[in-house]
Amino acid sequence: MTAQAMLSQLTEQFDESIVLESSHEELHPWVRVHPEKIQEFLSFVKNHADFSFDFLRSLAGVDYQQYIEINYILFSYAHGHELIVKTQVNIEQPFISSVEKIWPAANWYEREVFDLLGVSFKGHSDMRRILLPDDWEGHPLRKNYREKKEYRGVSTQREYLTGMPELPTLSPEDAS
Amino acid sequence: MNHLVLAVEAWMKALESYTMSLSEDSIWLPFFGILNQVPQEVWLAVSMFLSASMILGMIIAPIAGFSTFVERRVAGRIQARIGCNRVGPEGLLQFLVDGVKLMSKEDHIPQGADRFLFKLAPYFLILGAFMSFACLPFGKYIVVSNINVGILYLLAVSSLVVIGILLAGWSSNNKWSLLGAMRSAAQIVSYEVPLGMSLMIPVMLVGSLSLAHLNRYQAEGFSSWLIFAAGPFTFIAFFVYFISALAEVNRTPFDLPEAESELVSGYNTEYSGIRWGLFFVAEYANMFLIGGIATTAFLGGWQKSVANIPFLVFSLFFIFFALLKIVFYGPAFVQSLGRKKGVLFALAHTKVRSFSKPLVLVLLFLSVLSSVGLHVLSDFWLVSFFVFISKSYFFVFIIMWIRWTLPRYRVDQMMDLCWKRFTPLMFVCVMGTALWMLWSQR
Amino acid sequence: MIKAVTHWFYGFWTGIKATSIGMWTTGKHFFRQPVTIEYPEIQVESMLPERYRGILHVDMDICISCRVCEKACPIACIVIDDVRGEKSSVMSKITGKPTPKIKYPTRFDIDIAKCMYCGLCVEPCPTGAIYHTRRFEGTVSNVSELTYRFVSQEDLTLADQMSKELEENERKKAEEKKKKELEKAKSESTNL
Amino acid sequence: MSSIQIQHFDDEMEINMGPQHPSTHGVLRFRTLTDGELVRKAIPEIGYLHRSIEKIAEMVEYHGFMPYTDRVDYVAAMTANHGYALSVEKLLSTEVPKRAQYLRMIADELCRIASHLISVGTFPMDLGAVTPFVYALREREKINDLIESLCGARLTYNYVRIGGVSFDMPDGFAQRVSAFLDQFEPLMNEFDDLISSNNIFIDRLGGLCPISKELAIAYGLVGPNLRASGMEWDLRKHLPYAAYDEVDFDIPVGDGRCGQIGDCFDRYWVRIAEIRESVKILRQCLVQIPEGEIQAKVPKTIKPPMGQSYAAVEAARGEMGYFVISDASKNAYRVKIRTGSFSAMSIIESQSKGLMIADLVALIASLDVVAPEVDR
Repeated sequence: MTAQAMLSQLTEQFDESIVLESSHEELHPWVRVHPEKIQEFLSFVKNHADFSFDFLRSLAGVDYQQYIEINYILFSYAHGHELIVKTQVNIEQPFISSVEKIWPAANWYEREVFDLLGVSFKGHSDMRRILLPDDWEGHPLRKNYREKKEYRGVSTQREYLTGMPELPTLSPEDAS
Repeated sequence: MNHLVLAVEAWMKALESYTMSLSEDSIWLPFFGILNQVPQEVWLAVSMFLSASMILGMIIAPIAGFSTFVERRVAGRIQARIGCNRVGPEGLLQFLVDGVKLMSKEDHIPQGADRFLFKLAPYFLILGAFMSFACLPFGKYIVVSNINVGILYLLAVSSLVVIGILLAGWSSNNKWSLLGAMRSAAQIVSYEVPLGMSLMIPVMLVGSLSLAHLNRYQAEGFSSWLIFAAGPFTFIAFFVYFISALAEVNRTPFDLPEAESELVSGYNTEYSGIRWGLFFVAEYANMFLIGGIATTAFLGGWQKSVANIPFLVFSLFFIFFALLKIVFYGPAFVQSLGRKKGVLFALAHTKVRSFSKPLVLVLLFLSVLSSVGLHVLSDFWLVSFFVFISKSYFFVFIIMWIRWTLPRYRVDQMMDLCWKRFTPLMFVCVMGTALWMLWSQR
Repeated sequence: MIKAVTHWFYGFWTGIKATSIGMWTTGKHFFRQPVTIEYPEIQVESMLPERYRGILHVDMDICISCRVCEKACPIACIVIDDVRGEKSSVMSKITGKPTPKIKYPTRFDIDIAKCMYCGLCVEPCPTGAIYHTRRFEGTVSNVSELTYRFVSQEDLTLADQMSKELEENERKKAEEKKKKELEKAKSESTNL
Repeated sequence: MSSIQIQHFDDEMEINMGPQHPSTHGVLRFRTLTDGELVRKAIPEIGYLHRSIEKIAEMVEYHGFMPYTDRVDYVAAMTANHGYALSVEKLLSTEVPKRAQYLRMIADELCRIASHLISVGTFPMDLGAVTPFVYALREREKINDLIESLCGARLTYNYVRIGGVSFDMPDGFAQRVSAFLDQFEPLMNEFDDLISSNNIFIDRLGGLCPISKELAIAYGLVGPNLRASGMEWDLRKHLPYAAYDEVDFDIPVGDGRCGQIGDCFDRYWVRIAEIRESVKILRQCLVQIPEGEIQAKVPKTIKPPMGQSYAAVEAARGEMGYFVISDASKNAYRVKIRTGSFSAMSIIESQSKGLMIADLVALIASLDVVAPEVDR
């Protein structure tokens, strides 16, 4: 089922308010969906016969400074085609409904996005940090994240070890 | 017991004659006077203590320590690596150095531990292991105390080990060791049943519990060995004995109490230093005990028989190999001493060149020759002692070989194997031997 | 009932068979030579392949201080300071042709403790000055000793001497230029 | 450490299979609530090996990020390099020369064998048999030496470059690899004898927490764990990349030979069968490798056009995908790395109810979870 046919069927299935934009020229066909309608859209896409995206490959959160974009990278074992579903979440109160009911794999993916990007998922069974310690301030994958000099009395800077003059490490300021 | 009494009487007579020969005014007279008044029972006790400590100190402790080195070399050879060969010629002194290292290490007692029980636990294991050597007949006249309830005494004493492990597990205030202790309690208690029954069969055939009688029954060469006495039943009994003895001593495939991969190290997790070393001396002493009982009860103890020759060849080959290495080690050691870097450096860096194939064949031929010679001589008490040691050490080697091959049972599978497989099988064997004895008497 | 009994005996049979196969395979190893080598006695460095990426070394006399390795290193553990000097040419190990050298390094430090031996600095180097040796034993008592400083005293004196030469040439060139302008100005004023 | 309070029953014991535990491969931690031996709940705690590789990707150039992909899965680093290179090449739409594709395949398959040897070696060690682990490592050392002569490093190769590979085959490499493969197969059968025919193993692993095909797909299990559950899916066969479509090999699928489909023994057996498949692939690659140069024309500092690309590679622990988003600058805007162990780890919590501790250890070993891939 070519990307174009899939997208066209999706756009007429859902009206303008849900499927905001889609494109199939790029490397991967993608669809942008309204944040409130994400659960309904994804359960349709998973259960519908000629889509049957039964494999949630990955759930990548990206911080575009004005908003945080969440990409659901889907794949269907039956038909062998793929689709990326995008939603944009406001950066001040990053809330979105969880898809753990649709794919249990999303349980840990969402916890990781919550941990590293600060987007909390409503309806998630066990919403807490997965990688960083619970009392860690800040979310590392945000573009404006600056690492603190020390955590609980242990310095996070390497140079204090060698007593070397401050080597020109690539700090985040001049990287972005 | 009688040869001890004879020795004590001879000693007292010699004492008296010596005091008579002393001149009147010699200063030693009062001292010897008192010595003569000492009653015979006290001398008997002293001689028994001397023979017991001589057997334990001279034979069991070195064998237990030495088998730590042998285990590491056997493991190395099985796993295509070298094993410890640095300390002394081919690493023969490794167990002494280990002992010194363990003594110099701090034996730390965890904070929440029950201090008294924590210190007491290893001694129960040592007690259980060493006491059971009292009734084992090592050679013609070499036995500590030839009691007539040998097998009963062995079974009773070997259950002391369980108390030691439970104490260790409980007192070190660590969840993992508690789990290990509970597992070992279940394991050892449940394997007492097949072990006891499998030892019942030789007792039934011979008619007496004493190990000396077991030995005398198997005196006429290897056809009279108890393993073949009642056909298939004793044969199966031997193997069931061997496997359940493995479980008694927590060796793979039953090393659940100190299962490294699950319980970190089971009951001896919190132990360190020589206190931890005691656990392992006890374990290796127990391994040698299994070999000893197996040979005495089923394979003709130290009695002379043609079938002893393969066991003799096996141990003599390794003894000659080690002797040759020591011979080559001397000059190499002196030469590396010449490098003026101290004894320890020389000890560690003396390299004895490895032997070529023909030399190993010559050694093998030599050991076959000398084992046939020993067989002819084996009425002599020292040779019978060597026959017993090499036969039981062969089983220690088999136990080590099993350890590095088989995985570990799960707790419920191990219990299932004991109660559903071994115990019914032993019922069949005991019934079988009884019928066999009835049928052969007619 | 019969099936249970046969299964019961079958259990013994599989047990014996499995243990014997296992013991047989490990038993074979008693007669095979061990494969391990005793490291401190046997010199391992000669056994390593020639592409082995060991501790870095910089050959200062053919380094043209182009700082490509400093940019290529993802962890920025190479720090170079250099000073402009008189043009000279060095033989490049890679291309075999002489390459011009205009800058002279006064400081070339590699923090071997941070280096992850990825080899990204060795690839772009035009003259093959920085390369991986086959040395891997780098134990030191203090971490700061692991910052290797490759600029030696002669390199420093060479750098000073070359920079002085450069200043003289520039002063000379500047004077000639001034003289030429004077003559040009005189010649214009004369033919005015 | 976790903020929520787990309600405790009276006779329940909370054991900490902590970061330092002999059977969690690497620094993983399980807070197991057990009633004696029976595990009531095993809560995995991860993050002890989190190096925020995805954050480093945003601060380092495209070329410079390659050595970091080794560290995502240092047990089979070659496939990690390969995945990242494929994803960036998709963005740059560069055509990798045929010889480079074959070199990448040879290195990948060697690495897959080495990684499976680690997984298949540590599995029996967790069940108590130490010797198979040493035999497996003896073979892995030979592979390490081969790859060391190819690219210079034993564990973190940094061999693949965007658009090709960094070194060509050293002379005599093909003979050495085929010589290794010839002596490897009898030793592999010997290794397998120690385990597959051993009834203690079969008793302990047969029928231990079988994972059905639907559950595996729902939890996003990939690679050998998915194939053991009966799902015939292998990226090398169904979405071929590099030159995998010119090589024929078949995909071992779990068939419940010692219990049910998808149990721990199947996961072990699938890996053993895959090692034999990789040997077959390697033999064909060594024969079919064409001549030609090994690196496509790629600018010194890569500035790919705006866009996103997701490329997946069949790593030793299943599909490893790189979702690279570029904003036409010399650093990637965002790189999301999808690994097999992360999803395999998420299934342990639901599967561990009612197991014994010894079985929990067997389950973790059968899923072949390694800490660097889980925490990244």
